[in-house]
Amino acid sequence: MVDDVVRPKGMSPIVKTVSMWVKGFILVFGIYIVLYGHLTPGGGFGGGVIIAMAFVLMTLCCGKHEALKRMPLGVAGEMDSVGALMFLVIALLGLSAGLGGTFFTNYIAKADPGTPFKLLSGGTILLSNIAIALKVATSLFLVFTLLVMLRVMYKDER
Amino acid sequence: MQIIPLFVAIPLGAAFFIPMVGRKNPRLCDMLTNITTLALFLMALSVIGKEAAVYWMGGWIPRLGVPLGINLVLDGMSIFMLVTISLISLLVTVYAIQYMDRFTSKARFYSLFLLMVAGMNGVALTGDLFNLYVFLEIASIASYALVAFGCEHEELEASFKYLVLGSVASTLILFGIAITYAMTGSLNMAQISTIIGGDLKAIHLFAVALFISGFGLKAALVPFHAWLPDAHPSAPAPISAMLSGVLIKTIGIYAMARIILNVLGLTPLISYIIMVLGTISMVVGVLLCMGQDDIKRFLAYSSISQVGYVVLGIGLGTRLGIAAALFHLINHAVFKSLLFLNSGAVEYATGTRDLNKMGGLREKLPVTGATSLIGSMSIAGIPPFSGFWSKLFIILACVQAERFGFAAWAAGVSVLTLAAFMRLQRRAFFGEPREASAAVQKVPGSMKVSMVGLAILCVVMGLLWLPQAQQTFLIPAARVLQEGLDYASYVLGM
Amino acid sequence: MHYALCLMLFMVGLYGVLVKRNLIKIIISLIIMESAVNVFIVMVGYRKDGIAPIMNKAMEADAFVRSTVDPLPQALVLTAIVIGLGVTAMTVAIAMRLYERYGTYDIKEIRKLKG
Amino acid sequence: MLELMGLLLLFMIIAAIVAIETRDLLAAVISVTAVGFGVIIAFFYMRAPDVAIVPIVVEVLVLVILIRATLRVGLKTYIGNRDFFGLMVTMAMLFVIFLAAIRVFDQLPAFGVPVMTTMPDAPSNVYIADGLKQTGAANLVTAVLLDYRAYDTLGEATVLFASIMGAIAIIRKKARKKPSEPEVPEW
Repeated sequence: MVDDVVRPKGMSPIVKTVSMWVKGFILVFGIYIVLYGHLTPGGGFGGGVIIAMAFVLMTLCCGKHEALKRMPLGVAGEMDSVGALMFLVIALLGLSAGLGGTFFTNYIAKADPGTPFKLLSGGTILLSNIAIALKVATSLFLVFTLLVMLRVMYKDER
Repeated sequence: MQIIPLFVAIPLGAAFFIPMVGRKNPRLCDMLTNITTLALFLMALSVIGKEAAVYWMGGWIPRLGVPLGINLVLDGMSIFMLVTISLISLLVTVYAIQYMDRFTSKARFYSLFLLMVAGMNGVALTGDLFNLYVFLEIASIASYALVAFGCEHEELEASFKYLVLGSVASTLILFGIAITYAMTGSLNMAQISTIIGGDLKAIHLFAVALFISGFGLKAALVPFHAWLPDAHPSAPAPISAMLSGVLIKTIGIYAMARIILNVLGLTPLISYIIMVLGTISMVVGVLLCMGQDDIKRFLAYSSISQVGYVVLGIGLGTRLGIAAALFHLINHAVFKSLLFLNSGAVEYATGTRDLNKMGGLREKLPVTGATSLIGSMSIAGIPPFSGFWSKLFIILACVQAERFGFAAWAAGVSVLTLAAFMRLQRRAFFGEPREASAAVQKVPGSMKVSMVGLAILCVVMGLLWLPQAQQTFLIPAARVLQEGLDYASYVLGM
Repeated sequence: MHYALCLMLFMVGLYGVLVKRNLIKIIISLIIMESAVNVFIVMVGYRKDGIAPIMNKAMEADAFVRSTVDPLPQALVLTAIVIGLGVTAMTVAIAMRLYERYGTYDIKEIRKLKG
Repeated sequence: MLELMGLLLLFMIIAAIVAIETRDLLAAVISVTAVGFGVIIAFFYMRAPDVAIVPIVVEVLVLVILIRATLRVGLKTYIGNRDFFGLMVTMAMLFVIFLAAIRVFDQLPAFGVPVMTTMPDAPSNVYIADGLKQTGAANLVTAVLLDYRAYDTLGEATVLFASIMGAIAIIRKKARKKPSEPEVPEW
């Protein structure tokens, strides 16, 4: 009974169908939180964990095979690195002389002071939010998959 | 000074990049990591002797004395730590090229290794309390994983113990930072030191107590040392060398010295407590080390003892005491790394770490035997090796400050260390060959290169105390700590 | 008073780490300690009857400055929470691996089984 | 209204004691999640919605992971304490620290008065006054996190990266090989 936390084949069709619908809403909500993180509560971390939750929901209701087909662990690992690298590159770009000359300069906002309360008003904050969301979402998905399904994976092989 | 953020950005970038490209190709990982550590070493050498420089992240230069962003401070002390870290990490990565062929997932090993280096560089450079906590956690988490890298029973168990005590330490440090913030409203070390101005109230002393216990746990000073004799021997040999050689010094001693001496101010009471902690570590460490049969456990206990010397010297608070302590810090980093790499080579060749099974290894492993003899003589304080000079000057500093009791303890522990290490040499490398010495594998070339390099350094390092070298390297570092709260004057430019 | 309660929560966690022998209980105690510190940091920045540090168009700048809570501790806590999650993930990974090896979460039995 | 916060903290302390002392591991895990949700309510109460969003999801994740770790067939749920003498010493030590700390805590600024109001040089004063103008972000927590203190955030992302790397390294199937063998895949 206890090993049913992650069933290989997933739960009943009703649960699957409902969560397929809900998953889309969660994803959209997460992306909204990320993009408007500099204006409303949220941001890269809040949005990233919400996006990760959509994948977790899929894993729980559809089983690990389905989830790993959509998001293989290798790809998730690569995206983890890509998110971290992207944030570092955003920071390093600020180091180049034309864009301010210091690590982590908010070069977009300084080059073009936008009007407040707009999507693009935060300069690099928006880009950083997206990079962090990518990083956090894949990281949490990996943590969940590794720690929750580890035993299932090992057991399958035995 | 555009180079300052690169000390952190380069290892971070390499750490993010290596798992993407190197999973199938271990040789590529070797190359990338060695290039990275070599670049860091050259960068560290290029900043020796420079004036203190402050780098404000994101261009948030303080206006009207209010620091908005995070600053990196490259002063004598930071340069000293950067050189130590990058020197050891360069030689250790050379060693790891062939040693780590015995483990799988080399790409992850190197990635975690570089994260640890980045974390230590970040701790050494930062001028912000919370940022120090963040980078301390990067270094710690990478080291927890590296201790368990072999995934065997004792490694997992040691890593769990290390992780739990390490997290308790981090939480205590974070609590201390929170209290400091609650009292001053700032996280910038320089601003905090101007606001407090050395006038420590009871609440500040509580924060100091939290910092001492937190960083004491990270540095494995004696009442808090329980994790070290398990964690350091369990790690793969290059990681043992890094942990004992630089990690406990950077995230333990350096961070503690920086916060207590430069930010909160050293009072006679705190100074006395730190010196007592150092002396207890010194004595207990060497006594526990005598009875060990496992060569790596032996070295781990001796690390506790040697770190005690450094803490004693820093606790004195005089220019000579601090300079001698820093001299001992870099010497200990060199010879303890060398001895751990030797023990790794012995384990590689014979397959055991038990001293009772070894004996007569000198003829079978000439390079390992000779370098290990040099390392042992250096740590035991035999002239003319570097360990002798640094211990001598710590004792002299105690005498100069009229702390004769502490000087006597330091001298006594030095004799005990000599006895312990001569016994180690006799059991492992001299004497009759025993069962493990029969079937000995060859030690690969890259491991030999790095051991010989460290052995040469053991001899040469004594030259650092010559007036010229002392003036450019050790004295600027010691001056930063000794001048204490003047730290704020050059960071904030006031 | 509030700070003292927060400290007490911290002490409960510390007690658990020092006294318990079960790996899961130790992990739980660590989580409690971290939560206590996080709450403490946010408490430092709280203003009585304050508002969240998020501006909107309708708000006047002066009124906002007078009534908002301190944004800096909140940013710190956000960082601290993610760090705590990372540490927890590592701890659980090691604990599960140990369980797989020994079939128990008891530290004492793990030590006995080492042999 | 400050009493509400006190009650919430009291609830969290009780839940924490239950979590640590209960004999059933599953109950312990659920109690610790109760502490976690107490923390979230405290964050909302203290006007920190940004901070509250993250732990909601993180708590759920921790709950699932810990339940996964505790729900095993035939798991002995009750494991006692360390020996009695050690327990007494620890209790006494913690009690002394607690008493010392309580007296010292009087010197902290009162709850409800942020430190930035008494310290004119605190950076927070600049953040709330000029944050929107200087960074273009209306959410000042994001402004601090990703502009003023973006370097911390890089560190934070790195911590997460390191812990994932570490977790993968720890639970990989095969850790040692012969030097001559080729690299083996992890999963």
